[in-house]
Amino acid sequence: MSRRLTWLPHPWLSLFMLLIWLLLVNELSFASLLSAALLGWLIPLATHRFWPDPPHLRHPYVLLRFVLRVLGDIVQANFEVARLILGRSGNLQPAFIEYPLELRQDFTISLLASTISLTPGTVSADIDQKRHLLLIHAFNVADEQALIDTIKTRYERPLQEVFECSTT
Amino acid sequence: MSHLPVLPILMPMFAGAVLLLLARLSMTHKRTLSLLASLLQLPLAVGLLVAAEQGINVYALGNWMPPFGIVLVVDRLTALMLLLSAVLALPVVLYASRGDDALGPNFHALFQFQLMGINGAFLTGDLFNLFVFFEILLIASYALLVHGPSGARVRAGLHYVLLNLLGSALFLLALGTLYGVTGTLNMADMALRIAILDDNELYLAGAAGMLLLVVFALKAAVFPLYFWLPRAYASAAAPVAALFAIMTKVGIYAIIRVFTMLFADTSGALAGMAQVVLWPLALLTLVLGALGALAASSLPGVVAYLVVLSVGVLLSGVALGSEAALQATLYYLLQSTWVAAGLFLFAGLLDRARGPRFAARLVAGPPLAQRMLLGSVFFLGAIAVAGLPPLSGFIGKVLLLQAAGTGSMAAWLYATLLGSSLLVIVALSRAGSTLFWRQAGEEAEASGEPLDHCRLFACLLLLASSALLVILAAPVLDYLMAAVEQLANPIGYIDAVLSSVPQGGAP
Amino acid sequence: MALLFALTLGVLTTCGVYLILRARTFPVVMGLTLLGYAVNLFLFASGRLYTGMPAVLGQGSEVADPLPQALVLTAIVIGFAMTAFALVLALRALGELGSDHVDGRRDRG
Amino acid sequence: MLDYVILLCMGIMSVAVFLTVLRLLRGPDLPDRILALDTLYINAIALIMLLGMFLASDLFFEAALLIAVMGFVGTVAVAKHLLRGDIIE
Amino acid sequence: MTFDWVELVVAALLLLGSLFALIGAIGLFKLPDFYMRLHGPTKATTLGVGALVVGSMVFFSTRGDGISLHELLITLFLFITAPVSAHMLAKAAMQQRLRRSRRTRGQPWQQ
Amino acid sequence: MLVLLIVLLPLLAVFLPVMAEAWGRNSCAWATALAPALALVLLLSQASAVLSGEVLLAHWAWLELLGLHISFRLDGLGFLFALLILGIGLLVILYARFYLSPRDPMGRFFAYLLLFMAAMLGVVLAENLLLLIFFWELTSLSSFLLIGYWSHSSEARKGARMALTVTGGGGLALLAGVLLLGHIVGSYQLTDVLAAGEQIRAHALYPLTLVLVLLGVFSKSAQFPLHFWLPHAMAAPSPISAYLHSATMVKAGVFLLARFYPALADTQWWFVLVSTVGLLTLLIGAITALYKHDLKGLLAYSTISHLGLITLLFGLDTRLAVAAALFHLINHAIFKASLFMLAGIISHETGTRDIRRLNGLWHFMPHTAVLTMLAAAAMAGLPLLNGFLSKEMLFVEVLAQQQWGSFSALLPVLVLLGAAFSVAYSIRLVHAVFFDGQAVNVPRFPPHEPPAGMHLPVQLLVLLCVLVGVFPAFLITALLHSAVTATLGHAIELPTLAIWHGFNQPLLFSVLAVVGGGLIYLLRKPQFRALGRIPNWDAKQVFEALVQRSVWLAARLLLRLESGSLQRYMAWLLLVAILGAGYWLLAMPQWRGPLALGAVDGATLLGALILCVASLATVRWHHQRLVALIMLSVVGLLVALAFARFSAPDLALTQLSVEMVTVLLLMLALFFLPRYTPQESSNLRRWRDLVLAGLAGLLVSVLAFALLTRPEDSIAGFYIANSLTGGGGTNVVNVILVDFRGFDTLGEISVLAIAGVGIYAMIDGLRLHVPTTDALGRPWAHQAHPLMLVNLSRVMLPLALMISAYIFLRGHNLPGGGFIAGLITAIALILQYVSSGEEWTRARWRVNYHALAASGVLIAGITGVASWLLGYPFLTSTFTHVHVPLVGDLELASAMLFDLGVYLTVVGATLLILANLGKLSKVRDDGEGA
Ligand code: NA
Ligand code: NA
Repeated sequence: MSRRLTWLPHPWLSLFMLLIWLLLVNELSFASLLSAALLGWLIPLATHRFWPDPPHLRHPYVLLRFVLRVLGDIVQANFEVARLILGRSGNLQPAFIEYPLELRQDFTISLLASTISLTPGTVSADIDQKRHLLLIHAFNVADEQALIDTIKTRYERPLQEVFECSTT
Repeated sequence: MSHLPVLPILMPMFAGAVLLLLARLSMTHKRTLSLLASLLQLPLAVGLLVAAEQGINVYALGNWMPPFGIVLVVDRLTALMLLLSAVLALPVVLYASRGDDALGPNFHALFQFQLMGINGAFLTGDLFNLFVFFEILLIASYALLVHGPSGARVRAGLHYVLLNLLGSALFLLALGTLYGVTGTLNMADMALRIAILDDNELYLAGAAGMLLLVVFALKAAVFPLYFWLPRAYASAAAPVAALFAIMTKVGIYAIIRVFTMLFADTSGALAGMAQVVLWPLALLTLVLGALGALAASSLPGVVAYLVVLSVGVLLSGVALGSEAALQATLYYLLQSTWVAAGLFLFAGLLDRARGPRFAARLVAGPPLAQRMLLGSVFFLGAIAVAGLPPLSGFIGKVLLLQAAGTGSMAAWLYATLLGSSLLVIVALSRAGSTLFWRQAGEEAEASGEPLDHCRLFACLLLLASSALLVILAAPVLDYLMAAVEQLANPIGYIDAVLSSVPQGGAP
Repeated sequence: MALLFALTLGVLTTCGVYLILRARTFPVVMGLTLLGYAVNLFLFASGRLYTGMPAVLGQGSEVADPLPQALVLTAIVIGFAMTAFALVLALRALGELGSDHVDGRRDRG
Repeated sequence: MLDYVILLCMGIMSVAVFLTVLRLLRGPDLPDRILALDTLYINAIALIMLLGMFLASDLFFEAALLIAVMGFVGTVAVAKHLLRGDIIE
Repeated sequence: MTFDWVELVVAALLLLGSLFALIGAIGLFKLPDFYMRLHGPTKATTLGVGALVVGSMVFFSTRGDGISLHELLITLFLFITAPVSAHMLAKAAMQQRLRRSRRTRGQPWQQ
Repeated sequence: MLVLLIVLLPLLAVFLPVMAEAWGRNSCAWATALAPALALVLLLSQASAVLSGEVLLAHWAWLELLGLHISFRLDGLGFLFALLILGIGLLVILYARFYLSPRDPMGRFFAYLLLFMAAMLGVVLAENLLLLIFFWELTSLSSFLLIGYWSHSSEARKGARMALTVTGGGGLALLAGVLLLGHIVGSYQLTDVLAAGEQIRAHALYPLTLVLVLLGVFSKSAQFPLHFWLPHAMAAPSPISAYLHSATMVKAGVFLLARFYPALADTQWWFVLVSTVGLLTLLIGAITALYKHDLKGLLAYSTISHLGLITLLFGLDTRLAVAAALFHLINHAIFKASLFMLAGIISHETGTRDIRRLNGLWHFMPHTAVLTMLAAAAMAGLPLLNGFLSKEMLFVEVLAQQQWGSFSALLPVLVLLGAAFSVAYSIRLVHAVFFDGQAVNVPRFPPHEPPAGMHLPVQLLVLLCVLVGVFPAFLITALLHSAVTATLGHAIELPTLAIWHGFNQPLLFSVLAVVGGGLIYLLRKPQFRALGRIPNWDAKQVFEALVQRSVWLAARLLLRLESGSLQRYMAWLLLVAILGAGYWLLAMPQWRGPLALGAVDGATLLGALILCVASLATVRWHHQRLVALIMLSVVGLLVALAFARFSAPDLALTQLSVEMVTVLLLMLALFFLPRYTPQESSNLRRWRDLVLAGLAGLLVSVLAFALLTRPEDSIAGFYIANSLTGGGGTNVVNVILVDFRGFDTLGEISVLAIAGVGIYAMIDGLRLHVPTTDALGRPWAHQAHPLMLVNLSRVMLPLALMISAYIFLRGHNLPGGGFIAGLITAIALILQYVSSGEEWTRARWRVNYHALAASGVLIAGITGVASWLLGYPFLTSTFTHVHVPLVGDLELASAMLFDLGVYLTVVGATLLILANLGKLSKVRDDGEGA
């Protein structure tokens, strides 16, 4: 656990906060930028002790691409689930699926689980860190392995690339 | 300008906050600070008393003029009540500082906040602000009531707290109605506006007035709303119970203040609405207080019922309504508060002297090391509280009976007041002879603490007030008459409040 | 609207009061919370009801009565403090008296 | 035109709220009710935003934001309570 | 007539959002077991509120008081929190050993 | 001044004996005697003036309003009584010096005695009636202490309490009577009252006044049926019996008869009441006395009888009867005091007071025997002794009275019977004790004569009996004359007091009495046997039983009222509120005001419905607490929405945050509390509650409806107009909170801080059982901190803080402010506690919440005080606009600082409450931290 006390403990977080502030005040002026910078610096400083091992953002660009992909998936799958919900529920094939995790860092695992939950049709129901398993409840799944593969390629690998050193 | 009026609120507030801020301070330092803050209340109260002689002192907080801002108003009655609390507080802190304050954390901070609430309730001229100060004094009293470990305390505290929470809800209902009808919160302004309401609105205000009366009556502990009090007071730690002696008086003060101003003669059909209701209830309270004192099984229990009784006496005076009756009420209020507090402290003293096995229960106890001394102090307190000569209770009682005149109300008052006095004499002589004359068998070993002279001194300070009130009766009664005349003439108060002008330029 | 508001307050009050009259601390505290909602809404309504005119200057020509709002805000916070106290006191009673009965009565058996 | 659309949307949301409340009342289990409550929070956000647009007022944004925060905290706390009893360990 | 065009977009977004919220509620109401009901709101409302948020952004940004993006924060918040809520609820359900639809394959975990 | 001194001297000297006790018993007695001796000298120095009919007044105005003044009068009546009080008092002091055993604390005894003496003097010398009451009650109190002097004895304690109850109660009646007198006359000065006799007797309140005064008189003078306390007061040491219960205190009652004679007497009421009670007392006392086996009991009943005699004489309501009464009063004081002292000597020397164990003491105590015989003879009314003279006068008056109509002849016969019994018990006193066999039963054998100091006062008194009996005219006439004059208010011709008036009817009666008494005594054995069969009910036991019964009844009544049931207390409170407010609402001509009801839109209707349904659901499921809690949060959410709907965004924000904190709190508590509420209330109670709740709901509905349909006319306009110019903010609600009514807010954050402190104090040391399974009996999940929750809630912290800062900073101008910001901060931190645990969070967030809350209050307070520096009242706000280059206009308002105080308090107090409550589960049942 690194407990550096630097003047800028989490630069990415600070940037993030700066953006948030600008969103909050809903205006872009020198004054708001100044206060955004101030708070973006102060708040991470004040809360850095709550981040014992911050995630290291390695490839911001990959992250951006990942986010856009997830957003697209959300929209697309939403319609699909909507159709399922409105249709006859007797034909649905729900399932609990154990997904083998390759990720090892807590934060990244959480991100993956979130992503899975955000994309329609799947919910991360539980995480087993010892066995490196993620329990997923799928709304309607015919082929479990296909789902696992999709998640692996579309979400887990990119996340690994962004935040963790590739273990392979 | 003089900031005197706001100090009785600010001083305990700052003291309380500093006591919290410096929580790691040694107990000695905390005690010193608390004692100092309480001591300072005295010159402050005297100063305000002197100032009140010059006229009504209005302090507009934030320099916002009434009816828009909150005002503190010091008339003679308020100054008197402040003195009442200041004189009460000092001995109680002194007593508590001898060990009772260490039974739980933050006693002194809570105590100071409690004073803040009490003084604020006396000072404020704004109805919602009165609510706020009621809440301050209540929350502090909740905490103080359960100060120190005891199952009985918690049980009584639960009742006290939950009932008062319901009471607070009723207060807000009343406030909402009054604001909805009159569109103001300043009491002086509200009085003017109530006077010009149409029938429908007037009766709405009447409903709100009744709710207020119920809330104040709950604080004042009137039948059938006093049931929580005996257990609560009897189980509280001695200094807490002593401080609580003033709590019922806050309710009575509020009744006097609100109903002599908002629902005065100018309020048409509402004039005298409280008095009609209070009269039978006050008499019932009086009688039940006396019966309770007779039936109680411990000294704090007896004193707690005597507090109930005093409420009955005071409210019967309020219900009589005449200037003489109010004067008698105020005199009785002073003495009954201090004496009851003194007796609560005494009960604590005795509790310690007799040890945990016997405590202050009314059973034969172990031989007391200082039996004569303790017995004499009790005797004094008993005389004072039973209204026997030569102490102040007697004067208060006679004043009230005289004020009752000779009508049917007088007949009721004579019968109940004197009959209750007899019951009290029986109760106190029973208590006294059991506590100081009877002794448990040889096997009863003395397990009590030696007498603490500082505690005794605190207790005597309060009881001595009864004698002082007799010696100074003439000037005190003069002052009270002036205070009552001020009350009887709400226009003077209203004028003083509404004609206040901003300080300096525009803020 | 006046009638609807008044009736709703009535129901809210009735429910709160009924719970206040229960024998266990938890329902009583819930009842006080419900009653608190009713009372706060009532106090709020003493400034009458306005639609779409918050008491913020520069947003419209007319604004709602801000005073009851300020009072309710104070009342909400005080109510919270009181509820919290009552609740912890109930816990203390549970600890010292071994029961969550409002009278500290021990459960049979 | 937009006003009517907003009103229509509010109507749709009302139906959603109604269904959610039915689930809330029906349960049958605690997680169902909590889920319904969570959904109610989300629906409330939607309604508040619609109201803001209907009144063309920006003053409702904070309320919506806060509902999002509070809904989350509430749901998590109740779920934790079900899981462990003790929400602060 | 750009204004009308904007109104049209806003209207479409609002309707989309509301309908998805409704669908979520329908799912919540009619699906047979808890785990399946869990999918309804946590999915549909993300898009539901998401669409509303975008609608609102467009709505306020075209009012002349400058661009309004702060509604985005609501969606951001929901995206961060909704998976956690669902996760916690799922765990709670598993701890409570809620009944699940007979068609469900696989097993929930012991808590 | 001098009269005042007479009263004041013993009073001031009260502490002398206590202080002198250290120097030995003699010094103590001397110190005690000093003040009465001085007072006696002062009194005698005025003798010539008083005896010549002068009335000395001393007046200091005190409480004009009350009518209470320090006002004394010394006239013949007062002089007579003061003389008795001081004279016999000095003898008693001498006697007591030798009577008290070394074990008895003498200083205390004499102190009480002096106190009593002063009180007695006050009673007889008071000119102001309220002052008289003052001293009257003081005699009751001091006699309580004296009777209970031997407090180890149960007899003494009970006797003291009974005496206090009866005489104190009588004092209260007297007080009422005096107040009525004062009301009738308009003054409490005796001079005025006595002069207003006609007015008083003509007043409608006269009968009531008389009865009340007489109650005081009869209780103090032990008249039937209030006589029962006196025999039990005999538990007191003998000097006290001699002093209080024969010479002085019991005479206070008859003193009042004399004092009020001109004001109250001379009516049929007076005659019937006073003479009947007197006669009954005379008879009952005399007859009972004979059968008492206790020496002092016999004397006590004899005293009752003689007091009855005096009362009877006052009741006969003739001037000569009054003279006779006063004369007998003097005589009785002298012989009865000596007899009590003798009784004390006998019991002191023999160790018993039981007449049946005392026999043949003549051989051992001849001196005592002679004294006793003389005093008893005086009591029996034998010639050459003082008792004879006054009894003769009694017979004269009794035979002369005609007011009883055809029953008038009965009176002399009854009085004769009483006189005969008086003779009989006097004989018994002498014969049974000093003769009648050998002294074989006495506990202390052989008995001796007492020390001379104990005999001396008796000798002096007995000598007086003889002297008065032989030379009445020389010794007593002047004194009696002045006393009678003072009593009646005018001088009368007294009959010559002489030993021999020739053979007449009264003499015949005297002879008959002596003969009859002898016969009664001779025939005593069968009487005793007959009496032995009658169950002997002891007044003390009856009184005790009465008190016990009253206590029991009071306790039962109170137990019914104060049942200790909160549900009933709550119901009372609600009922009173509903009745009170309902009364005025029902009186309203019209609930509905002039305004239109206003249209209802669908969403609002749905909201209202859900609000109602959710609150009903809370009630419906209140037995399943968690379900109810969920329903409650629905209500909270809808309330927040209602605020938003009706233009109160600040309230909506506050409500949302507070509701969340409340739910967290309830859940924290629910962990320890039972998860289900048992079904306890009976159907009846549920219905009662439902009715009460329904009525309460109706009340609120009607109030709200009445308000909402009426136009508003409020001070709100001022705030809206001045918010920006005066308070520097556009969010009027916030400006009210931090500026216009900032004082409320200061109070409110104080409440929050106090609540935090109080809760902390309650949690401190609390041990609770920690449940190990959930409501369904299943073990808890093993994972305490789910990974996702931990990681994502960390993201929430800075985000929430950001929002918090935003809400805080904009609050003055837009919805928000310190409160809401504080709550958001607190909730964000609590989320850390929830997700990662208490220890984890505490390790990263070392803040003393006490100090945080306190500093908030301090900052807000200091901000307020700062305005003093500028000469403005507390909390006067100020704001200014600063132009910062590039940034633009910046508003700096003191209100912001105040709001910061609010923010800190809210954060501090909320966390103080929640975090500490969270910690509670760490304290295991056995007291070990987990
Ligand atoms: Na004998
Ligand atoms: Na915990």
